[in-house]
Amino acid sequence: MMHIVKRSPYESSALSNALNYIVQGDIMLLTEDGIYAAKKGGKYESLLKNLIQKNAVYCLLADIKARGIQDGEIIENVKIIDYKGFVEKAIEHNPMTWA
Amino acid sequence: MMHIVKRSPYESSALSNALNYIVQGDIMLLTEDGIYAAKKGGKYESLLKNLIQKNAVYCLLADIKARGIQDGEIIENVKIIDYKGFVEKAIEHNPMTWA
Amino acid sequence: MKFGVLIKDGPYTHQAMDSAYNFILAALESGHEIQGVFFYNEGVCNTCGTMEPPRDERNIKNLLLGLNEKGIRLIVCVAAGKRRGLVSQTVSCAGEISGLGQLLELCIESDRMITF
Amino acid sequence: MKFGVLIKDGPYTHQAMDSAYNFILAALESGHEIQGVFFYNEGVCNTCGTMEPPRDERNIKNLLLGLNEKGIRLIVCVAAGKRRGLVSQTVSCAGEISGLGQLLELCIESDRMITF
Amino acid sequence: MGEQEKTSVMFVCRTAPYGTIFEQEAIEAMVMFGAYEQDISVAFVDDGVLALKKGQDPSLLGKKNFSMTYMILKDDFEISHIYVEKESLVERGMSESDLITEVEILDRNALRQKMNEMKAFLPF
Amino acid sequence: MGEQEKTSVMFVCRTAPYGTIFEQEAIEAMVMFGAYEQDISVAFVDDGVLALKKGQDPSLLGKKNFSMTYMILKDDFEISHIYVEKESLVERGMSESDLITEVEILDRNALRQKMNEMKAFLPF
Repeated sequence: MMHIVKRSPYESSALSNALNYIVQGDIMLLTEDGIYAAKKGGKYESLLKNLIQKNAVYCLLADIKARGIQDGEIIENVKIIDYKGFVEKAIEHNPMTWA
Repeated sequence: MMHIVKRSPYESSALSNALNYIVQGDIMLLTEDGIYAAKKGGKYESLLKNLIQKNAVYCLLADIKARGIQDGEIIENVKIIDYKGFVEKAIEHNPMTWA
Repeated sequence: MKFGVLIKDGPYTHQAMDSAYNFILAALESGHEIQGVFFYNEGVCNTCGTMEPPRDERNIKNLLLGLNEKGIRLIVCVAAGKRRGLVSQTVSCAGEISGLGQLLELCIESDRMITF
Repeated sequence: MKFGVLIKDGPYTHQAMDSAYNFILAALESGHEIQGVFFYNEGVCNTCGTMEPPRDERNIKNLLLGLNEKGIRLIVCVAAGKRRGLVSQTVSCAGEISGLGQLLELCIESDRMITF
Repeated sequence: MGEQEKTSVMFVCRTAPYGTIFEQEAIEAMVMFGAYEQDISVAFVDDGVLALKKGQDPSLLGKKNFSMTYMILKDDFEISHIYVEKESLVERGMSESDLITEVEILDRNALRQKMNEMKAFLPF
Repeated sequence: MGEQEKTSVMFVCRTAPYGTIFEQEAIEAMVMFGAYEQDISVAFVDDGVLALKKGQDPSLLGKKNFSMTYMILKDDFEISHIYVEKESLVERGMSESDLITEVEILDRNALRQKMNEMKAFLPF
């Protein structure tokens, strides 16, 4: 499964709800306001770092650029992809949107 | 001030954001999905009990009835009011909606 | 006491319009005035004139017509409305299209502003 | 690969329609098919034919017309639409009003369903 | 559908009732899907479990009580499974006896396993 | 307005930019309010502080960069005060140098004090 999180982790429980359902082999896509979870120095940094030990985490380029987040501000090993990458991941993994 | 919380505390940060701004003399109104914060046995019970030590907390009758919550399931000392009570409280205290 | 009301969410999807409606009725019953209701953000969609909800459900268009008949001004933000297709030919006859300045005037003229 | 797309949020207020649009363009560019786009909940409001956003902003009505010109079916749920005033006289010519069964058919006929 | 394989679709119901319309419009979809003889499951997780609470009475809000329809989903509309996530119930101080209809209560791991069998998710 | 007392209104900006339109439509209101010679404050708290981040470029989303307007709010549109809550910045790993314009950074207690002076709140 691909777990899609598009709400800010500071505002919504979507990220923590998605984490309840992520298992080995699953991936997570952070998009829209969900990308703030992947920002260095933020409240969710250690949580994301733990997640990356077990699951691949992707972040949508258009969304981080829109919000003024530079590539260097994204937590290491979170992979930055464009919409074509998003499409590829949605083929490889069945998507479920946690909002 | 009257701090109005209308989103579920399980889903939204509205309750915890409102708590950052409540001071002595302020009141809190739980309405719409915000009423779940006042349910006995739920995750927010001890948080609400602490809050009630210092601030009056109100819960809208129409919203608890809609959701099948009985009066007895509401945490002690949370006051249940109707829309007329809501209007009165909005006169006594300047309302701010935290969504 | 004069209340000003701001509505930010759309009809049916969120409870905001229903909560505001019940608040307004209670305020009127208690002898207070509603200086005006301003519809902003997705709230403008509450004033759509072509709603046809199922018959066994509340009809938000009719609820707003009822408020308007009581003399309450229902002000639809022109800019937020145009974005979402709420323009003179689609807004319910209860709604009055106007500018954002009306929101500030509501803040000035009301004793209390409340947001739903 | 055939994608089915479900859109639940309204235009401009949330990013859902924009994200879906960019996803759809990327899928087409990569040689995939879009079996259909189903508009439900507040998502039906994306198909409003009377939108007039500011000139310096994207026009979601035109974006949907563009998708429709590429042959993509844009299906507006009749029940969710009627509630919110999206009916035959207000839906953009890009949108096709139909029933909820079409959402299930989209699940059946698509290789992948994705919700925005 | 005869010999054709059925399509497995799971509604993932995650929101509280009445504050938003999502659970009501989800159930309207479930009812329509019943006629198509596919394999439709409904999973209540997170705030979605609150939609199943007994004793709902939204008349003071001027709203319709749609929760009665949950009781006839399986028999009248051929929904294959109604799953409820145990952890979400516990977190909200609820138990099986609070629920308006009979359901299959599963823990997260078990529900996650069911998800592997699904072709499509419809989150509400 | 001459001798009349000014009305104090505070925009309380609490949402991130681009995922929703709230901050953009809030700024459209701020700009219109400037002409009325009242006492308008803007407070950024919670995710609202993210709207002030430097370097926004929503062109890949096909959206307009509305953040530039924050820079001219005080001078061109006579907004009295732009407050930013310190704790919300810290929680998001941000500091004053991340912000697109000069603001008054206050802690929660100080910002709460300012709220006592307001006649009306407009939350976005």
